[in-house]
Amino acid sequence: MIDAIVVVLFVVGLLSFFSTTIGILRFPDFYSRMHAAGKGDVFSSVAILLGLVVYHLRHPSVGGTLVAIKILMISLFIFIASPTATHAIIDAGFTAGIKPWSKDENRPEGEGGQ
Amino acid sequence: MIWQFDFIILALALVCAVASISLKDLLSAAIVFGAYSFLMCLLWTEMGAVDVAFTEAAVGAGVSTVFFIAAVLHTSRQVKPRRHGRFFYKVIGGAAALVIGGILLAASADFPTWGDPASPASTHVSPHYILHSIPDTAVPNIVTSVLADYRGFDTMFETSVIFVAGLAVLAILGRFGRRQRDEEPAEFAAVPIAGQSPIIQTACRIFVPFMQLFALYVVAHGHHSPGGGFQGGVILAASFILIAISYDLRTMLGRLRERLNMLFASLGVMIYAGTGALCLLMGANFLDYSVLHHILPATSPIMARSHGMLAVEVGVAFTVMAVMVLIYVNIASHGKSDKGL
Amino acid sequence: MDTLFIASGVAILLLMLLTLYRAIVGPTAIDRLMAVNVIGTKTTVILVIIGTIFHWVEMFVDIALAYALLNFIVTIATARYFHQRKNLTATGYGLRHRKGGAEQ
Amino acid sequence: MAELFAKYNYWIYIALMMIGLYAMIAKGNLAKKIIGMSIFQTAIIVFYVSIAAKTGGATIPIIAHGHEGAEHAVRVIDYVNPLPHVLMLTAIVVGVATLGVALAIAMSIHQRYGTMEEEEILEQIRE
Amino acid sequence: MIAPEQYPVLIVVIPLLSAFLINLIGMADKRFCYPATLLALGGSLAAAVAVAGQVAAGGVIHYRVGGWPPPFGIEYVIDHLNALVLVVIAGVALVAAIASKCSVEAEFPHKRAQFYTLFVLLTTGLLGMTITGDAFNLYVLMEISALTNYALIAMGGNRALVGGFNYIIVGTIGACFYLLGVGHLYIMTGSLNMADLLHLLPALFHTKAVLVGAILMLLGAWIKMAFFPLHGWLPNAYTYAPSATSTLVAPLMTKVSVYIMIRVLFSVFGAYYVFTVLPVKGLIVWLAVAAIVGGSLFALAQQDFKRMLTYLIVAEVGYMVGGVWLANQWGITGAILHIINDAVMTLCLFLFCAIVVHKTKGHRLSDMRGLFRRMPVTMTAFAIGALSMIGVPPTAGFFSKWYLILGGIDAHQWGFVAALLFSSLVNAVLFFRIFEIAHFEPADEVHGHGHGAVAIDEAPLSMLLPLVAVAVGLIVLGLYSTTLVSTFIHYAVPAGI
Repeated sequence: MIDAIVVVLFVVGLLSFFSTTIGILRFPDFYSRMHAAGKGDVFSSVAILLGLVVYHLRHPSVGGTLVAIKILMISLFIFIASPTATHAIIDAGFTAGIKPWSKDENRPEGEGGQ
Repeated sequence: MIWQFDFIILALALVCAVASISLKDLLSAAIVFGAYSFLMCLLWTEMGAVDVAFTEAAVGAGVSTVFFIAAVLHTSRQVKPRRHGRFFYKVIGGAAALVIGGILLAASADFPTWGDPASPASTHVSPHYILHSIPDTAVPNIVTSVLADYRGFDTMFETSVIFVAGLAVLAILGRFGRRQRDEEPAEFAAVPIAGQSPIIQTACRIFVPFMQLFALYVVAHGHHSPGGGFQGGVILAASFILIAISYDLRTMLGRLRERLNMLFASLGVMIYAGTGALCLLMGANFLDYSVLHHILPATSPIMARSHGMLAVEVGVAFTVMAVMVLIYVNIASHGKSDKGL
Repeated sequence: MDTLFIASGVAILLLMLLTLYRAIVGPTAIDRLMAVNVIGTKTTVILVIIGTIFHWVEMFVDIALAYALLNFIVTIATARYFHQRKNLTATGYGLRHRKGGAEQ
Repeated sequence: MAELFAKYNYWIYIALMMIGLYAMIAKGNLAKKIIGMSIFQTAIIVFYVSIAAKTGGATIPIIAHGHEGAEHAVRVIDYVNPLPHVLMLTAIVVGVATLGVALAIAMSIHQRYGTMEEEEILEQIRE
Repeated sequence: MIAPEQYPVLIVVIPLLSAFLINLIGMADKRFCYPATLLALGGSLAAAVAVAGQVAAGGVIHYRVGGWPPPFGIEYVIDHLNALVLVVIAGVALVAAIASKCSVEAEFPHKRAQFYTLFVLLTTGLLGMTITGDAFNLYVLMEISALTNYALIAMGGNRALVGGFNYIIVGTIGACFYLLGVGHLYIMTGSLNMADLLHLLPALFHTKAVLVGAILMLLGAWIKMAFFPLHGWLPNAYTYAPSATSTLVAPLMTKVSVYIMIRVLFSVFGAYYVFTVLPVKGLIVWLAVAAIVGGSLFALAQQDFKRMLTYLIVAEVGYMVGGVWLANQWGITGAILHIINDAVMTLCLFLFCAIVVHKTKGHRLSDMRGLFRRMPVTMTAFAIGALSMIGVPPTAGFFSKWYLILGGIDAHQWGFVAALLFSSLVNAVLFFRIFEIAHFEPADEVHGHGHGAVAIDEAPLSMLLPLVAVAVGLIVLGLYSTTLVSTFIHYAVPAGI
């Protein structure tokens, strides 16, 4: 039962990381790629880490709980740090003057700058 | 070791190395080099070198890439494309790389296979450390006991290397003499604060206390888990660097004055060498901590070694923290220590 | 279970390879930064997975924790770079840059 | 399967080392030289850490007292070789120290000559 | 208070601890840095002399750092060879430190604390490299001395920065090659201790890995010592370094690297492997010939005095490397004796150079016009150094050259003998040209100080005294060189060749 939960969380995490990667590779401009990276990255990481938390709690013990708490802290930090980083990157891109892509505009990638 | 990971990570690292060498944009090269450092950390973890991986994690993610970005900020970002001129060097470089690579490849045929437990390296000296670490020093982390005790002398000089680096950066970039004439506050007042957005500052406010607490834990717990003076020191330095880049260099320098920093740098190595000299004064060989049980209350010679190592690790942490901050301040502000990256 | 961990580790590493494409090809430095940030987060995850495979994750979470704490410093530093130098691509070679640096 | 990769680590370290060495000599940009230097140094670390690895379920070099319950006698084969790790900790630290000093000198050169390209610096010196 | 058996470690620990103290003192008051430096180096010299006495009386000393037995801990081994080199390093560093006062105050008054700290740490690194019996410990100390060296050179600013940067790149390649070589030995034997390696390696002499290890370690040492085809970094780095730096670095850095080569060859691989198994003896002697001839010719082409000296260093490195690879008693004796003599001779010349820079603000040959009139004592001392470089009998330089020539004849390496004679000739031409400029050409009024060319305008005492002492030392070294050979060097030459 516990193993099943772990497997499900891992599969969810891997799938969302897969879609993140597809998004990072295939989306047309920086902002939409950032959209994929920002959400999918945090979600997939936290899903996998939660899977590991569950795995380490399968036999209740002091050591296992401590590890589980530490992994939870890691996911918490990722939960804070990664969106902050996303914000910082988008902010940087905006400051640097990347213009959002729009459909009718047909310019090549990355030439949104000055 | 996990060979499945090993295979992929090394291939990834190779790609990253080639990319960071060939990219024309230095900022991008620095960023890709950061990814290279992540992969190296994974590689070492996978091979069981947790302490090395920890150091690489702290150094690669915390300081070295930041140094690079700061340096790119103050210099030019573009590698100038050249049509002629370096042909000679390319030939020399290519030839040197091929020759050295060739002889190394020839030598690698004689190596024992990767991970062979019966290889000379794993059977000659290292079993002694594995078997005697607990009886000799009461420290479970063998890397710590070898680092700070069996080969503690190396580590003392390694700390000195760090100290030298800090001093060297200060001597090369630092602007001396001018600050006595211009009063510090006046110079500072002229520069407007250019902080990051409030979101980043808030995140930083959450993170910094955790990082500093965690760094202290890493230093103190180095006997029982991966970690120790270097790792803790670098994380501590990274916390100050985080303050500097999410607020301002001045905010950081307000928390950690430059003179205090320099004092810490000297003090750290002096704690290390002083511990050694104390052993010397008490009649034992240099860095033979076991003699310290005469002055430490209620300890056996074995525990005295353990405590001696802790003292030494604290010294290392002081120096590493101070010097990393020092290098960052000087590189980020081009030696002016007013505002930087 | 170890098979699952090794397999998912390999899967993450292979997906990292794809992400690395964005890190290497770009086109802009910020795209690379985004990709490297994703790689860094995944490094944290793989560290914990490796620890689990070694059956001794206590010793590996510290490294992962350090990564989780330190990973975004580079990102913020680069963002800061773009606040100070508002050029997206690496143009403006040499003296022009230097002058800009002196004025700041 | 694992036998197939018996020397794989050593080959890759040689490749990394060649990349680093080539960059240090052939590249004209000082920052590129510094990146090459770092790659060169990490290649050596890969070499040493590969020496330390042991197959057959060896774990990290921390004595497991009380770990997973059993207090058993320490067996050498259970732990990877700690000595190269110690040496490479030193090498990493030396690497970051050299990086700092090299960057500082490169920045001073840029401040003095306004460029990071070796050719242009040499041209200015010749004038 | 401290037992005599602890002296070996004091040689390194005294300057190391003092370096940090000097830095702290410098934060309080920069004026105390200079005396503190002298005290530290003096203490180190005293310990080195005491240890050399112990070695001369009682043979090889082993010192266990941390109290751990050798293959597990780090061991200091002081035999007849490094006892002597230690005294020379500590002595040269002390003299260079004494003479540095005026140059440092003139060139970087605000960075005095940093300068002296780095200076003492550089000396520590060199001493540690020399004294250690552990292959990896040597690498760490190599990095200390290298990093301090980069910084001290780059403090010269402008062109020194470029030279310093090149030096960083090349020096890192050298150190990394050495480290790789140690790695190859480690993977084959599992040990890092030199004595242990010497014991373990013979069984592995047929393997390619040991051969590659030897090549890499040699390459590392050669890059560090600027052996001829790898010398490109040295002239620029040393020429534009601040004069206080070059007085310390130029005499010691290359010589310590030569010492390391000898140490690696004889204490790690053993003379049998190096001279009998490796088929490169003749080749390296010819490389040395190329170094001597090339260095001398380049020196001949220079118009800048300091740059000329740097090329002479390249030629002198050829002497020593060639002497070692002559593979006989005379050659190796000559090479070791030349390490000492050359360190002192180079110190003499660079001290003179520092005085010239201090007095005339330049180091071109044309800056030396009329110096014999202005500074008779300085010029006399310089003349002794120059004669020693040429190899004129009562001075030290003659004796080591004599041994080297004997070795060359004994080994039938006529090319090496010819190169030695050629280089002496070139040195004679070079230095007599300088004497001519300094004696006959009138002082150049443009350089400020020389109103009335006849007025005696000697260098400050803190620079003059060391120079005179070194010049006297050269003659004393020459007179006592047979004693030196019979007390120390005789034991340092490996038996059975």
